[in-house]
Amino acid sequence: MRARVLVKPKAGILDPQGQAVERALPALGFDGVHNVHVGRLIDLDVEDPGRLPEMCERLLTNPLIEDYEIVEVAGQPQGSAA
Amino acid sequence: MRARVLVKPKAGILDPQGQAVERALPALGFDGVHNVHVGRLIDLDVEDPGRLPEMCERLLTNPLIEDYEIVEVAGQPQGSAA
Amino acid sequence: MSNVADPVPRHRELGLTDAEYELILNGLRREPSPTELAMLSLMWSEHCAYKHSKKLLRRLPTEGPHVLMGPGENAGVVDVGGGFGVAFKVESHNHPSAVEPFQGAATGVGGILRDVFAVGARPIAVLDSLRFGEPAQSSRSRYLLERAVAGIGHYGNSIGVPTVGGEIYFEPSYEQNCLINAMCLGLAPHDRLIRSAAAGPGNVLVLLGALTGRDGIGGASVLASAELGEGDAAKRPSVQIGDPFAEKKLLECCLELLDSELLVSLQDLGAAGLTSSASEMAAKGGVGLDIDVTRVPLREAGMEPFEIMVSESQERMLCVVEPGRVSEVIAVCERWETLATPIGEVTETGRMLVRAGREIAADLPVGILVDDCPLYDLEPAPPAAGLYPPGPVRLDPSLGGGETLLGLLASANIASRRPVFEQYDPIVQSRTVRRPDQADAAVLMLGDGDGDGAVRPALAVSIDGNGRRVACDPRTGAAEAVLECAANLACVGAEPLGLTNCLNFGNPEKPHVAWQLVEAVEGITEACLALGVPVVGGNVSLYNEGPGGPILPTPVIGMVGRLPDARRAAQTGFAAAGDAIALVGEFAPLSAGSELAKLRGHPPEGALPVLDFDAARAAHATVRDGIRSGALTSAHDIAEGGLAVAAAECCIAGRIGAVLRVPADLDVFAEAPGRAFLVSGPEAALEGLPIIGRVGGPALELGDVLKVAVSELAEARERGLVGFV
Amino acid sequence: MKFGIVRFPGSCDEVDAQLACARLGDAVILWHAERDLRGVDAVVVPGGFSYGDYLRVGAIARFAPVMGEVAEFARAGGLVLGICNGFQVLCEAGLLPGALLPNPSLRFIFRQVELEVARADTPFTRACPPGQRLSIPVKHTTGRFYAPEPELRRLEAAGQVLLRYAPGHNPNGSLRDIAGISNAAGNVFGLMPHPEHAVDPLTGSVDGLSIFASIRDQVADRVPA
Ligand SMILES: Nc1ncnc2c1ncn2[C@@H]1O[C@H](COP(=O)(O)OP(=O)(O)O)[C@@H](O)[C@H]1O
Ligand SMILES: [Mg+2]
Repeated sequence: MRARVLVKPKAGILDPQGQAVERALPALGFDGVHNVHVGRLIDLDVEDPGRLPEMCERLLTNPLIEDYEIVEVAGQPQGSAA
Repeated sequence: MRARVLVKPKAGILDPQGQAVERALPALGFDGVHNVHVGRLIDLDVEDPGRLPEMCERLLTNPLIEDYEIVEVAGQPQGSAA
Repeated sequence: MSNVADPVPRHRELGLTDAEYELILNGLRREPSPTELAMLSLMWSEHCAYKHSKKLLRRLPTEGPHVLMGPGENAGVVDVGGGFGVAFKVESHNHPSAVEPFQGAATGVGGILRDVFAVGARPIAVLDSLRFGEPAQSSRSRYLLERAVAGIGHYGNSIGVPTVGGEIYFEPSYEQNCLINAMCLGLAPHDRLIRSAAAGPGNVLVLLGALTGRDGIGGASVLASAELGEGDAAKRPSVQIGDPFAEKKLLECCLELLDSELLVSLQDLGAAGLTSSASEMAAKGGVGLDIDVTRVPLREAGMEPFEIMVSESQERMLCVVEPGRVSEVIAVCERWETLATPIGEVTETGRMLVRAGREIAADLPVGILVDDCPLYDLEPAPPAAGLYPPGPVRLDPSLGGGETLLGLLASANIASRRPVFEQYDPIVQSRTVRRPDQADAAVLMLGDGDGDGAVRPALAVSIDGNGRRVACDPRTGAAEAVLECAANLACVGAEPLGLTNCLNFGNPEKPHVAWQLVEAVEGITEACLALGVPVVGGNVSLYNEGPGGPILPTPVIGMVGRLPDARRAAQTGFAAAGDAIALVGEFAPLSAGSELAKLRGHPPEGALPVLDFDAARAAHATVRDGIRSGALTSAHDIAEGGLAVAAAECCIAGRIGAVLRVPADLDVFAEAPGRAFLVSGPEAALEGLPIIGRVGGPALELGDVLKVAVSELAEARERGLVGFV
Repeated sequence: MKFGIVRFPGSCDEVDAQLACARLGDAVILWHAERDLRGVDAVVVPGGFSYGDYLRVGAIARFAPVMGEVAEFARAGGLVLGICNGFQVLCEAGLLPGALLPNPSLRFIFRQVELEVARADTPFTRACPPGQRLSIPVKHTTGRFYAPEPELRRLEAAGQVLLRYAPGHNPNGSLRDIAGISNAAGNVFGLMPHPEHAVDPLTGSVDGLSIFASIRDQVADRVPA
C-alpha cells in the first residue's frame, strides 16, 4: 500500500515556521493569508499498513510536539499540479 | 478557505530525508517499507484561493526541485489518528 | 494516585511542603488564590529559590579587581579593558533535554543567550558541556547526544553566535539523566551595561518578544485541572519550542533599545516566566509592580491568569520604560518585527499586583515571593563506601603501551569531538582565532577584528568538569576543574579574569549527595582563592538522579581570561621538527579516577594527587609567560589519559612525531589535571625548563613504553565517536 | 569603491562581510525593507539564516523590498555577490541558475575546504592567484548545488562555473563539485563557501580576500577614478 503520513505541529505548540511565514507574507505582496502552519509529509510503500501508527509514534513523528494523520494514497497523488 | 499545500521533492532528485527514514526503519523492526519520500505540508487560510497556484509557484515551492498539490481542507483534517 | 476520598492537598501537588505552606498562610494571614499559589509554588521551588544551595553558595569568593557585576545579575561581568566588559554565565537545561533533547538543548542555548543580552552585552560565543550514558551500549544515549548536538547547533548557528568550544563525557550514571549545560559570553561597552532592578514608580513595564502560550506550564497544570475541569491538564502542551529567528530579532532589538538609552532596566523571561522576572525586578528595585494579564499578547485563546503568569514561552524579555519613551520603544521594536506591549507599571507599594482587567488575581508582597522561602541546611555525610558501581573491562590490562594508548584515544571520553563540533559554526562574528581542536582554550579577538599588524587583545575561554574525579574526591576533583580551566587559558597565553559554574548534582536531601555538594563547593572556593579568580555567576541543577541513584557529582566550570595579543596565542600541535619539548609543572599523577582506570573496569574511587596550588599557579605562569614572550610555539595541559594522551594529541594536531623520555617512576597514563603541561619551542627559547624530548619523525616514542605512528594515533582518535552522533 | 551589504531579518554574516569589504573600500549596510541601494558599486547578499531559513532557504528573503532593487541593479550590469544564504536567495530570485538542496548528511557542516578556481578571468575571480587553491570555510545545512543535467552541461560549456571544491573537499555532494557559479552575463556570482571568513591570517586564511579584491578591481576598471 502507498501511504501518506501528514505531520503537523500539535495544537497549542509554538510553530515558528508558520508564524514567520504568516508574518512575512503581507510585506511580500501576499495579503489575506492567515493561520499558517508548516508541517511535514511522508510518502511510503508499506507491506503491513497495520504497523503504520506504531511507525509514526516511534520514528516518523515526535509525539510530544506533533500530531499526525495517515492517508491512503491510491497509486498516484490524488490531485496534481505543476 | 482553508487550504493545504503538499510539497514533495521532484522525482529523481536525491531525497536524503526519505533515505534516512528508509534506513532507520529496519533497525527498529519495521520491515517491508520502501520508496520513502519526505516533503512539506503547509496549511493556511486564504481569502482568495485563486491566488494559491501563484503563491505555490512563487513562494511555497521551488518548481525546479519540488512538485506540489493543493488540497482543500474542509474545516478539519479528513482522516485522523493519534 | 489520589482519589476523592484522599485528595492530595494542592500545595503538595505543586511541590510545597506542609511546613512551607504553613509559612505562606502565616505570611499572608489568608489562603492564597489559585494564581498566588501558582506563583508562590514556582518562586519557592528549588530552581528559583535555591533553597538547598543558597547558603552554600555564599562561600564562593565573588570579588576581584575586574568584577563589574557579580552573581545576582542575569550574567556576571568582568572588565576586559578598552571600555568593554565581558558578560558570561553557564546554565543547565538537563531535565527538559532528557524529555525532548533537540528542543531542550536548543532552548537551553536560547535561555543563556537571553541572560547575556539582558545585561546589555552582545553574545559573542557559546560553549556546551554535555554528559550522556555510554554511547556504545545505549541507543538512548546516542539518540540524546545526536539530538542535543543538533539542537545546540540549530539555535547557535541560526542566531549567528559562534559555538567555540565545549566538552562531552559519557558515564553510565548519566544514562537516564543527561546533562546539557550551555555557556554564553557577551561583550558590552561599559555604558551599555544594565541591571534588572525595576525603578521609578509610574514607569511602564513593557513585555518584548514572542506571544505567550501554554509552554512549560507542566507542574502548575494541576491548577488547570482544578480550575478548568478534570482532563484538560493532560492536553496541555509543555514542551517549549525554540525560535532562534525570533530571538535574533529580539536580541538586535534589545541592543538597539539600550544603545538609544530607552530602557530603565531589562530582564529576560526564563523559568517561571513573568512571575519570576517581574518579582525579581521588583525585589531588586524595592518597588512594586502592577500587571494586567489581559494586556499580555497570547498565542492561544482562553488562558487563565495563572497560566499567563507562569508560562515559559521562549524569546521574551521584560523592560521598564519611562512613560514618555514608550512610543519610541515600540517604534524600534516594530523595525525589528518584535512585539512590544505595555502590560503594567512600577508602583511604590512593594506589592506584586496581578489583575485580569478589573479582577484581582494576585496581590502579594514582593518579599514573600522572593525572600521568604526557607533556606535549608544540608545534612552532609561522607559515604562509607563508593556510590558508583564499577563498569565493564573495556581495555585489557595486559595490553602493551602502544595498544593501551590507541585504546584510550579511541575511547568515547577522549576521542576527537570533530563529529560534534563540525555541526557548530565557530567563526561567525569574525573573532575566532582558535577554534575547536586548535588550542586548549578558544580565543576570541576583542575589538572589531580590523587591526591587522597591530597588537590584538583577545579573550580566552574554556569549560571543564570531570565527574569521575569529583566522585573520587569531591573537594579535590572540583578544585581540579578550576585548575584545568586556568591551565587551558594558560595554554593560549591568557590569565583568568573570572569564572562561572554550574553545579549538577543529585538529590541534596540525601546526605551523601549533600556531602558531595558541600565538598565540591569547598574545592572550588579553595581553588578560586588560590588563583585569585572570582566567581561572577553560575547555576545549580539538583535532583539529577536515575533509577540507580545520583549522577556523578558534576560541577562544570567555565572560565574567561584575557591575553594581550592574539597573534601570540599558542596551539596544541607541535609546530616544527627539531623543537624541544619540556614538561612544565610538578607532576605526580595517580591512576585513581583516570580514564584508563575506567576502561579497566575500576569504579571512580581512590585518592587523587594532593593539590599544591602554589606549584600549579607557578606552572601556569611559566606557560603563560612563555607564550606571551613568543618563546613557546605549542602548549597543552596534561589531563585525561595522562602524559601519553597529551603527547599524542600534540603530535596529532601538529601532524608530526616526537621522541620523549619518560621521567623515572612516571605512569604515562595516570592523571593529575590542571597542574602540568607539555610545551614546545626552539631549544634556546626553552632555557631553564625541564626538557624531556624533541619534535620530529613519523611516530610518537615514549621512552621504552611505546612507539606508535602518528597516523595510527590520529586514526584511533578520529574513529572514537564516529557512528555515535 | 562602495560595497553594499544587504541585511535581512535573520542575516548573521552581514557584519563579517562588511568588515571584509571595508578592507578594500567603503562598506554600508542595506536594510531589507528599503528600496534604496545607496549608490553602491557592488552588492553583497550575505550569509546567515534570513527569515530563520523557514519554509525553504532563501524563499522568503527574495521577496524583501530591497531585492527588487538588487534585481534591477543586476539587470543593469551591476556586480552582485551572494554568499551561502545569499547564494540561496539569488537562486530563489532567479538571478542565478540552479538550486541548493540539503546536505546528504542532513547536518549543518562547518569545515575549512579547498577550492579550485575554474576561471580566473571573471569580475569575481580576476584577483585570484592563477593555479592556486583557495582555503575557505563552509558552514551550511543546505549547500548541495543542483541543476538538471542539461542545464549543468550548459553551465559548464558557458563557463559559468567559477569555483569547484578541490578533489576530496566536496562537503555536501554538490553536483560536479560546483562551489560557485555565475549568471550568464557574468555579473552575478554565488558561492557556498564564506570568503568573508578568510580575510585575516589570524582567523585562519586570507584566501577569501581575492574575491573581494576582484570586485574592487573590476569596479575600478569600469569607473575611471
Ligand atoms: N561539546 C563540544 N562543543 C564544541 N566543541 C567541543 C565540544 N566538546 C569538545 N569540543 C572541543 O574539542 C576539542 C577537544 O575537546 P576535549 O578533548 O574535551 O578538550 P580538553 O581535553 O582540552 O578538555 C576542544 O577544542 C573543545 O573545545
Ligand atoms: Mg584541556
